[in-house]
Amino acid sequence: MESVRHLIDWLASPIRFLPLVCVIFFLALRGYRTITRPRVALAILLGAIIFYVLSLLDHNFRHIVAKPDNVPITIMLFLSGFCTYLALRQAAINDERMERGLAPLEKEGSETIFVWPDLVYIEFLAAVLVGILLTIWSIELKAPLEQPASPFRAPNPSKAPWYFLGLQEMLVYFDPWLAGVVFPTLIITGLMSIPYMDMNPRGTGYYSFKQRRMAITLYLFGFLFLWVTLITLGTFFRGPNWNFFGPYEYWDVHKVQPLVNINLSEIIYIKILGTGLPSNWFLREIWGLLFIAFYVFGLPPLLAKTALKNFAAKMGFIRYNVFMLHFLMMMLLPIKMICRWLFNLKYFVAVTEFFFNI
Amino acid sequence: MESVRHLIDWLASPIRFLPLVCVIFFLALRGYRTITRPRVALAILLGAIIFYVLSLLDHNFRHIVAKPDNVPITIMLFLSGFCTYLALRQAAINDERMERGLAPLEKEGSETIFVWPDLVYIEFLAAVLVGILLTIWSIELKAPLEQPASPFRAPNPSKAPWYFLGLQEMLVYFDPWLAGVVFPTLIITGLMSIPYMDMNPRGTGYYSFKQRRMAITLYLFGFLFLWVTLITLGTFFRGPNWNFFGPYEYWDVHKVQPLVNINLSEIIYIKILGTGLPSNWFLREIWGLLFIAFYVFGLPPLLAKTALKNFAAKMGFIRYNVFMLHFLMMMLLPIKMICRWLFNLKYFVAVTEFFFNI
Amino acid sequence: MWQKIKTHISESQVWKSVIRHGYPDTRRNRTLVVLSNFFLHLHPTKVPSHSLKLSYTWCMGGLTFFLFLVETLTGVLLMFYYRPVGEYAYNDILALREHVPLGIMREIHRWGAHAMVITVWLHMLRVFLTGSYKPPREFNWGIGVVLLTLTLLLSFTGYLLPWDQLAIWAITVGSNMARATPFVGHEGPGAKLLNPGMLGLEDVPLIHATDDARFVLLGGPFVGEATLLRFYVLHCVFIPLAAATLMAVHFWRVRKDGGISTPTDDFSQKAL
Amino acid sequence: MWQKIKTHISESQVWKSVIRHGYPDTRRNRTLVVLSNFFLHLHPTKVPSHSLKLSYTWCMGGLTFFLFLVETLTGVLLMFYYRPVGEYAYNDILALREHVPLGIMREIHRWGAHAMVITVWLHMLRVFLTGSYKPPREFNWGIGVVLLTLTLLLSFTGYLLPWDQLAIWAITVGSNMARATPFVGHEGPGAKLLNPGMLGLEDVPLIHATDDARFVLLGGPFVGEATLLRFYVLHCVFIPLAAATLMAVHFWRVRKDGGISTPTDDFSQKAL
Repeated sequence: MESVRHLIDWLASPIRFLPLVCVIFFLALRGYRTITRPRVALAILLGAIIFYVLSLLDHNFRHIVAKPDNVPITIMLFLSGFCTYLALRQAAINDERMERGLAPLEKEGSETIFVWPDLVYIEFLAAVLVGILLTIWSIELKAPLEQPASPFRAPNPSKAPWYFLGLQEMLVYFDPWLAGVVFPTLIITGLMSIPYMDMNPRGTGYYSFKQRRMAITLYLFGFLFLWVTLITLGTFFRGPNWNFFGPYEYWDVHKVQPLVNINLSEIIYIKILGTGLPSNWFLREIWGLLFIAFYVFGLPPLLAKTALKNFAAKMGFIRYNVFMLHFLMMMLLPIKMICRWLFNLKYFVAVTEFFFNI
Repeated sequence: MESVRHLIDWLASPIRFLPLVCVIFFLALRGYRTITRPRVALAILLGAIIFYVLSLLDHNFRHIVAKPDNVPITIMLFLSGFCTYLALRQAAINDERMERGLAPLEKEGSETIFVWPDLVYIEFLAAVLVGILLTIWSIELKAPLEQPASPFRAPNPSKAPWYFLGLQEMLVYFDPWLAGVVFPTLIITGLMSIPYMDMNPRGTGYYSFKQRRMAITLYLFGFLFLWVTLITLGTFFRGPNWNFFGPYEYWDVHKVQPLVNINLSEIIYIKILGTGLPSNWFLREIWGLLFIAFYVFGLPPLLAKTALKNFAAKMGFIRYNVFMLHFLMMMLLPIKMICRWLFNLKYFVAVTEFFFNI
Repeated sequence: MWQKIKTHISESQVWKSVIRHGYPDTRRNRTLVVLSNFFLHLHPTKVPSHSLKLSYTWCMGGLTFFLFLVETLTGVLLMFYYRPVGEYAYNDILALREHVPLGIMREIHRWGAHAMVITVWLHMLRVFLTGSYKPPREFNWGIGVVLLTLTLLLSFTGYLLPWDQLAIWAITVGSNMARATPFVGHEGPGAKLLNPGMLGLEDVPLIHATDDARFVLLGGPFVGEATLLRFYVLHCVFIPLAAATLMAVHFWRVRKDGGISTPTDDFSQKAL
Repeated sequence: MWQKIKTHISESQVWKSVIRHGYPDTRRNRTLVVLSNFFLHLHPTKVPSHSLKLSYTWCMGGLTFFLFLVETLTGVLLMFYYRPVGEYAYNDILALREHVPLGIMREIHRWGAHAMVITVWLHMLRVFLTGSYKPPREFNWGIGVVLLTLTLLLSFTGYLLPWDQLAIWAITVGSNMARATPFVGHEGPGAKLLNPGMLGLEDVPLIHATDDARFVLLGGPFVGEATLLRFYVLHCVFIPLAAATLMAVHFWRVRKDGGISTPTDDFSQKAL
C-alpha cells in the first residue's frame, strides 16, 4: 500500500504528471469511439471513484481535498470529465451514423414543440433541483472563514482563488507580466476570435468529432489540459513555497527544492562557448531574442510557405496571422515546460534591467 | 410697499390661501378656453415672474426660496403650471375643433414615420439638452450639507423631504396613522384604480377637457391642489414649530400660536348640551363615530339611490364602491380643513386610549 | 482609397457579424437598424408623427428614463467614495466635495434625483390628460404608479446618506409616521388589540417600539447607524433592482400596446 | 359555483388587463402566453424538440442564469448585514454566521458563485462542441467570452469581502501580477521607457508603485481598506450591472439568431 502511494506521489510530480496527462489526452481523443462506449466509460468512472474513496483514507489527501474551497474543484473535475464524455459519446454515434449516410441524431428529432409548457417545465425543474442541491451543499459545508485579515502575516502557501490557479502555476515558468497579464489577455482575445478563425462550415447544431478534428482537439487541449489540469496541479499538488507535494505527502514548510535553473544566455556563453557573459545586455541576450523573434515573427510566414501552405491560402492573410499568434503563444507554455525539464532552462530572454524576461 | 407685503402675508395664511387657490382652480377650469389664450397665459406668466423677482428683493423671501433643496420646488411649480397650460390649451383647441365636427389635432398628423432617425434624433437631443442643464445647475448650486448628524439636537422646523411635505402638512389636520399611513396607501390604490373606474371610452390619444370634464377635474384637483399646493404651503409658509409664516415674514422661533382646537365630543357635550364629557369613551365618541360611519358606509348607498343613481347603475356595484371610498377619503381633507377653520374642530373621533383619532 | 477601406471593413466577417444591415438611408435598413439593435428595439420601427411633437409628450417619460440612467451612473461613481458607516459617511461626503476631482457627481446625483421626481409626476399628468391609461393600457398605468412610488422611495432613502442634520431629521420626520401604522405600529390604532390579554390570557402587548413597523424600516428604535446601512442597501441596490425590472415591463407593455397612444376614431361630439 | 367565480374573475376588466389570453391549453393560448409575458418572451414560442434533450444542452446556459439570479438575491440580503470597512467587515461576517437567522445565505452565495464559474465553463464547452458559435452567431460567442470574464471577476472581487486571511492573501497573489503589466505596471517591461529621461529630459520615472495599474485596481499600494470598498462596489454594483446588460444582449441575440442552434443540412460525409 505504502509503495503504491509512493508511486503515485512520484508520478504526480509535474515533470511526469503533465506529460502523462498529455499522452492520455491524445490517446483518448484518438480512440474516442472506444473510450466512450458505456462499459469503458463506466469502468473509468468506477476506477476514478475507487481511487478517490481509497485516497480519502489517507490523512494528507483528505486534508487537502476536504478544504471547503477545494470541494468545487473536485466537482468541476468530475463534471468536466462527464460532460466531455457525453459530448464525445454523441459525437461517436453521430460520426458513425454519418459514415453510414444517416443524419445526426439531433436532426432526427427536429420537429418543433411549444415552449409552454414543455420547455418552461424543464427549466423550472432544473432550477428547483439545482436550488435544492445548492441548499444541501450549503447546509452540509460551511463557507471558510479564517483569521481576520492581517497584512503582516502571509500564509504559506498564498494561493489565488482556485479558478486562477492555472495562471499562478504558469508563474513557475513565466514572469508575471506574461503569466498574469499577456497570457490572460491572449486567452480572451483568442477565445473571441475562434468564430472568425474556424472556417469549417460543418458541425453546427450536432456533436461530431470527425468533421471538426482540429478545432475540437485544440479547444479541448486548451480547456482540459492547459486550464483544468493546471488548476488541479496548483490546487492539490502545490504546497508551502509553491513546492510540489504528492497527493499523499505531508505539506512540510521546510521542504527545500534546489534552484538549478539557468538562462539561455548562460547555457550558450558559459556552458557551450565557455567565454563568460558579455556585459552588454543586448549582446548577452541576442540568442534568446533571435529565437523569440523567429518564433513569433519568422515561423508564421515560413510555415505559410511550406507545411501550412494550403491552410494559409484558405485562411487569408489576416486570419492566418491572428490564428498563428494565438496558437504559438499557447504552445509557448508546453515548450517552456519541456525546456525547463530537459535543460533546466529559466529564461530564453532575461533582460532583468527592463523586467523583460521570457 | 410694506402694506402690499402685509396683505400678501395675510392672504398666505392657510385659512385664506387654500380657499383662494381652490376658487382660482375652479374658475380657471371653468374658463379654460379664455385663460389658455396665449395672450392671457403670457400675462399670467409675466405676472408670476414679476411677483417672483420683486419678492426676491425681500430678505426673508429670498432666504427661504434660495435654500438649495427648495430650488427644485420653484422649478416644479413653474413646470406644473406650464404643462397644465400646454395641456389645457390643446384641449381648448381640440374641443373647439370637435364642436365644429373636425378631428383633434393629434389625428391630423397621424401618418407614421421612421423611429430611425427621426425619433432617435429627438431623444438624443432632449437627453443632451437636459444633461447640459443639469450640469449647469450642478455647477451653480452646491448640494446642501449641514452639520454632522446628531440625534440629540433636532432642528426647528424639522421637515420631511420636499415631495412628502404635503403629507406632513396633513399632520396639522390628521393624526399620523391617517396622514402618514392610510392616506398614502389610499393615494396609491386610488391612482392604480383610475383606469378601472373611468369608463368613458373617449379621450384616448388627444387632449380634451370637454369630453372628460369629471375625470380631469378630479385628477387636477388632487394633483394641483391637494398635492402641489400643500407642498408649497409646507415648504415656503411653514416655519419653526410648524407655525405659519407669510412669505415676507421672519421665521421667529418664539412665535406662539394659541391652540384653541376642541374635539367634536366637547362641542356636543360641553358647548351644546352643557353636560360635561361622559367617562365611557364609547358613549363620549358615539356622535363622531356615527358621523364617520355614515360618511364612509352610509353615504355611498344613499347617493346610489338618489343623486348618483344613473352613475351608480352605470358603474356597477364594485366599481361604484371603490370609487366612492377613494373619493370620500380624498374629500375628508378639505372637509376637515373647513371644520377646523369654522369650528376649531380638532377631532371628529378622539379615542386617544387606542390612538384612534380622526 | 477611403471608399475601398470602408467597403473592406463593412464587408468583413467581423463587421457583418456585429451589424447586420447597411447604412440606414433606405426604408429597409431604417427598419433593420431598430429591429436588430437590442437597445433601439424598445421602440417600434415606425411611430405616428404626432408622437414626436413636444407639445404632445413633453418628453417626460423619456427624460425620466434618461435621469434614471444618469442617477445610476453618478450613483455608482459616488459609491466608490462612500462608506455607509456612522463614523465615515459624513466625512466621506465632505472629502468628496473637497478632494475628489469628480466632486460635482454628488450635485448631479442630487439635482438629478429631484428632477426625476418632477419629471415622473409630469409624465403621469401627461398620460392622464391624454387618456393614455384607458384600455388596453390599464395595467401599465398601475405599473407606472408603482414606479412613481419607487422613485419617491429611492429619493427618500437617498436623502439619509449624507448623514448630516438635514438628512437624519428629514428621515426621522418622514419615518415617524410608521410608528402609527394601524396594528403593526406601537402607536397605531389597533396595536393594543394585538394582545393575548384581550383573549383573557396574560396581558402582554405584542407590539412595542422595538418590534413594530418603524423598527423594521429603520433597523432600530430610532434613525441610527443600522438605518444608515439599511437605507444604503435599499437605495443602492434593492429599490433600483425592483424599479429596473418594472421599467422593463413598463416599456415592454407600451411597445406591445402599440407604442404611444393614438386617437381612436371615437371622438365626435355626437357620441357624447 | 366555483366555476362561476372563476369565470367572473377571468372575465373581469382587472384580470383581462393583466393577462390577455385564456388558459394555455390550446395552440393559440400556448403561443400567446409566451408572447405576452415579458419574462417568457425571452424564448421563442416554439423550439426544436432536440433542444429539450439534456444530453444536448446539459442545461448549462440556463443554470448559469439561474445561479446569477440566486447570487443576486442572496447577495442583496447579505448586503443588509455587511459594512465594507476594515473594522467591521470580518465581524459582520462572523455575526452573520452566528446570529442572523438567514446565516445560510452566505454559504449559498459562496457555493453558488463557485458553481456558476463551473456552469459557465461547461456552457462554453457545450457551445463549442456543438459548433454553435458558427455564423451567424460569431458575435454572440464574443459577448459570451466577455460574460465569462465578468463572471470570474465577480467571483474574484467577492473573494475579498470576508476580509479574512484567505481573502486578503488570495487577492494579494491575484492582483500582484498587475504590478507587472507592460508599460503601466511599475515592475512591468517597458515601464522604465515611460520616462522623460529617455528623451534627454529630466530622469524621472512616470510609473511608480503608487500610480501604476495595480494601484488603480486596489485603490492603494497594497490590499487595504481602500481595496475593500473598491472591490465591494465593483462586486455589488458595477460588474453585475455590466453583466446584466450583456446578458440581455446575449439572450436577445440567441433569440434573433433563431434560438438554440439546429443542424444544417450540410453534414454528409462526402462534403468532407
